[in-house]
Amino acid sequence: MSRHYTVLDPRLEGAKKMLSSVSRIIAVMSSKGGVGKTLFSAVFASIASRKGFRVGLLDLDITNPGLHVVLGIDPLSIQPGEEKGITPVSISRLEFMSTVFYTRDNPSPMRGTSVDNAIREVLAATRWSRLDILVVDTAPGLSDVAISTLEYFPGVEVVVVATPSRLSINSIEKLLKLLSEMKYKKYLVENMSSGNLLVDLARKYHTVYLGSIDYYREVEEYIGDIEKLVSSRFGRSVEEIANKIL
Amino acid sequence: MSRHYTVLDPRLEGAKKMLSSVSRIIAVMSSKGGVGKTLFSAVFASIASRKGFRVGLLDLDITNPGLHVVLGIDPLSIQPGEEKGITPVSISRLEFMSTVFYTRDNPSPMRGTSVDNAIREVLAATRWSRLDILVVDTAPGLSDVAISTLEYFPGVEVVVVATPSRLSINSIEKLLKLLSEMKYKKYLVENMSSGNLLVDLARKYHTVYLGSIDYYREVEEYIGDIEKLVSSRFGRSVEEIANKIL
Amino acid sequence: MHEFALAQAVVAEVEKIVEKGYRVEKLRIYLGELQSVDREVFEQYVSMMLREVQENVDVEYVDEEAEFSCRVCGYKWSLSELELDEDEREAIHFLPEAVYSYVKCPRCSSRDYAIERGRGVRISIEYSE
Amino acid sequence: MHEFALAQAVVAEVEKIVEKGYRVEKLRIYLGELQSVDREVFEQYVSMMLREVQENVDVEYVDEEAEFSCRVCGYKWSLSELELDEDEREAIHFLPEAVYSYVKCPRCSSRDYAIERGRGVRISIEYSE
Ligand SMILES: Nc1ncnc2c1ncn2[C@@H]1O[C@H](COP(=O)(O)OP(=O)(O)O)[C@@H](O)[C@H]1O
Ligand SMILES: Nc1ncnc2c1ncn2[C@@H]1O[C@H](COP(=O)(O)OP(=O)(O)O)[C@@H](O)[C@H]1O
Ligand SMILES: [Mg+2]
Ligand SMILES: [Mg+2]
Ligand SMILES: [Mg+2]
Ligand SMILES: [Mg+2]
Ligand code: NI
Ligand code: NI
Ligand SMILES: [Zn+2]
Ligand SMILES: [Zn+2]
Repeated sequence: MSRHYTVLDPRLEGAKKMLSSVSRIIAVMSSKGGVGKTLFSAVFASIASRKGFRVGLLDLDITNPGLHVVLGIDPLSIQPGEEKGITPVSISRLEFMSTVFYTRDNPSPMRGTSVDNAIREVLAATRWSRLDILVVDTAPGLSDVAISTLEYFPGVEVVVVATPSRLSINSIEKLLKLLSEMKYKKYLVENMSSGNLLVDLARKYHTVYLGSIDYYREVEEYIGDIEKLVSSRFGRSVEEIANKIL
Repeated sequence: MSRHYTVLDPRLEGAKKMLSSVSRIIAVMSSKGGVGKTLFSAVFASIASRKGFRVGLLDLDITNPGLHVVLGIDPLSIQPGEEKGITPVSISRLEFMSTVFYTRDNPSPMRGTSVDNAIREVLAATRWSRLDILVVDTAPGLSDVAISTLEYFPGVEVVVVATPSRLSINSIEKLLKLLSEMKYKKYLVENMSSGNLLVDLARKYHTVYLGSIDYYREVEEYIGDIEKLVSSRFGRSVEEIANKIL
Repeated sequence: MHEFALAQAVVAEVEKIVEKGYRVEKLRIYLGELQSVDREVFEQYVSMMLREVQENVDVEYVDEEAEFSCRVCGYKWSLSELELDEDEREAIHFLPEAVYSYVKCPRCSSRDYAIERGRGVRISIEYSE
Repeated sequence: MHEFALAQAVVAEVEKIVEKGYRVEKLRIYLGELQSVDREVFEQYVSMMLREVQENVDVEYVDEEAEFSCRVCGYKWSLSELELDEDEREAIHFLPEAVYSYVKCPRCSSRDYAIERGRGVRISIEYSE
């Protein structure tokens, strides 16, 4: 009889339990910042819920959360519930969770270890209902948020958002390389573009090209009003894209 | 006689030695991604060098470096030198340093601890000439790059770049709060904007408002050609801003 | 209670080991002071869920004091040195990293500090074949 | 040689302590295998610069083997298990973290691993009043 000893962080097993009620996980990623990840995540999730899917939306851009701004939520006036875990906030037919409910929209400077800890905590503690889809918004760069997202969500599919600018392409190409070597199911959305300029880039990395979204100046006034965003021209473009993967 | 024992990472002292040849350090920061930090850093540094200042340019967006793209440098065909340390690459009257010379434009996924290690290594190893100004480009978010930048550069001044979008403002406000409590000298540049919409935001956080840069569609074709960028409308806007702090 | 989720995570780890055919001899649960879980409630959930996984697990609870250390000035401090209001404590209960939004180094005011010990729930397990 | 910069950093730490009025009794320099500094050159720079700061510092060099551990599958490995070409070695010499651009876990191909030991240059100092 041999005896073993092991020290464990129980949260990753906890996360698996919690995520077992979710059928499909879609992470919206991009190593480049400001390409529209947050806007796309919020509108994509809302559109999916309007189509009858049960949808969750999770903000993992821990040091720079933005989904609550797009959704028009004041994190001081609303809080998640508690029922065998933390229960997400219900907003506009979505289950929404963000660490901003705890940082209360204060600055939240955290080194990577703490970012990763925060992600593990949220995944282990959040009790989603039975969901068809969980949409996860992430942070730019290829650091803790991106790495943990690709590791902790079983079977995650990745929607890469990119603009056709050279700076974005140079950056996105590295993310696509990484995703290829890890065999993730991946899609490309071209944003703030008036053409289909990234079709070849997608093909090069065996990525399903989902389409292109124009730059729409009216988007800015609708930030904070998700209903208006969904029914805007931006929303209609996202819907065409959503139809291809839902 | 009492005896003491200490374990040390010598690189922060090394960094101080190396940076002692630099008169002024300007970090270009923004918790929001895609607001123009990289483009501004490159063009601002080039303009300063054209005005006769001796200027260095350092890319600290370790997992998503972009300055080499703006400068049109192929990191495979050019490498820093070695002379009592690593000597930056000379390009277009600038001394330029980036970790991309070592990652060779491959994906460089790194958790925060490694990002911080890379920053310490670069600062301790890079031997700048006698410089009037070192311009430092940083990563979005409030994680390792931002935190280390604010700690490791003695007397650093911060140029915050922001767009007037609500998502950017919500984010930037937190950075400005942090900078205020830490008493950094700080400036605000409004980018991709046709007005002066962030004057009040700057005032609220005792930040010197430096001006606004329009969205110029031609910028995209000039990426990779720093001379053209400098003499473009974008460059002329940056020059007006530069004149206020140089 | 969100303690349920934390208990569930702990028991899930035990379950993983039991499912591989081992017998868990000892489960040590370290409760970090920073998160301040409701110990009584937590213990109840753990023993309730543990029963479904394996009979007679020897569980030991260990309270772990929180310790912070500043990366800028080196100062070390404990939770008792901080004045947190009710709302802040509650936020930190749910997300210990929320501490970075409310607490600065008591000596140099930096927010760049490490939570060295006593953050949240962690465990060690002894098991045999 | 970029070894000069690394030596300069080490001696700067010694200098800081000497300037505070202490006497440095022992300087231990750990040389991480991953960065593979040119030991001979490095030693020369250190002793040359050290002389300006304090006479007769007892310096000991300790080679530290590199060890990696995978955060996904737990596998641990050493440098000898890797096949790096000349260019990659040189890049890693200048920036040990460049390893993340060239090396994956030999067992599960993950790039999420820690450099547990033997990264670069670190030191310990014993000093007295
Ligand atoms: N198709 C679009 N048309 C107009 N504005 C857009 C569009 N996509 C994104 N934006 C705007 O661009 C900025 C960056 O978008 P965001 O979703 O915050 O990007 P990320 O999350 O990738 O950093 C925001 O101000 C957003 O409102
Ligand atoms: N004033 C401007 N006019 C037009 N395009 C701009 C302007 N400023 C930035 N851009 C473009 O916006 C994108 C984001 O800029 P970038 O410098 O990469 O931002 P960051 O470094 O903050 O992520 C790039 O494609 C860049 O070329
Ligand atoms: Mg975002
Ligand atoms: Mg940038
Ligand atoms: Mg409560
Ligand atoms: Mg060489
Ligand atoms: Ni609770
Ligand atoms: Ni060398
Ligand atoms: Zn301190
Ligand atoms: Zn592995």
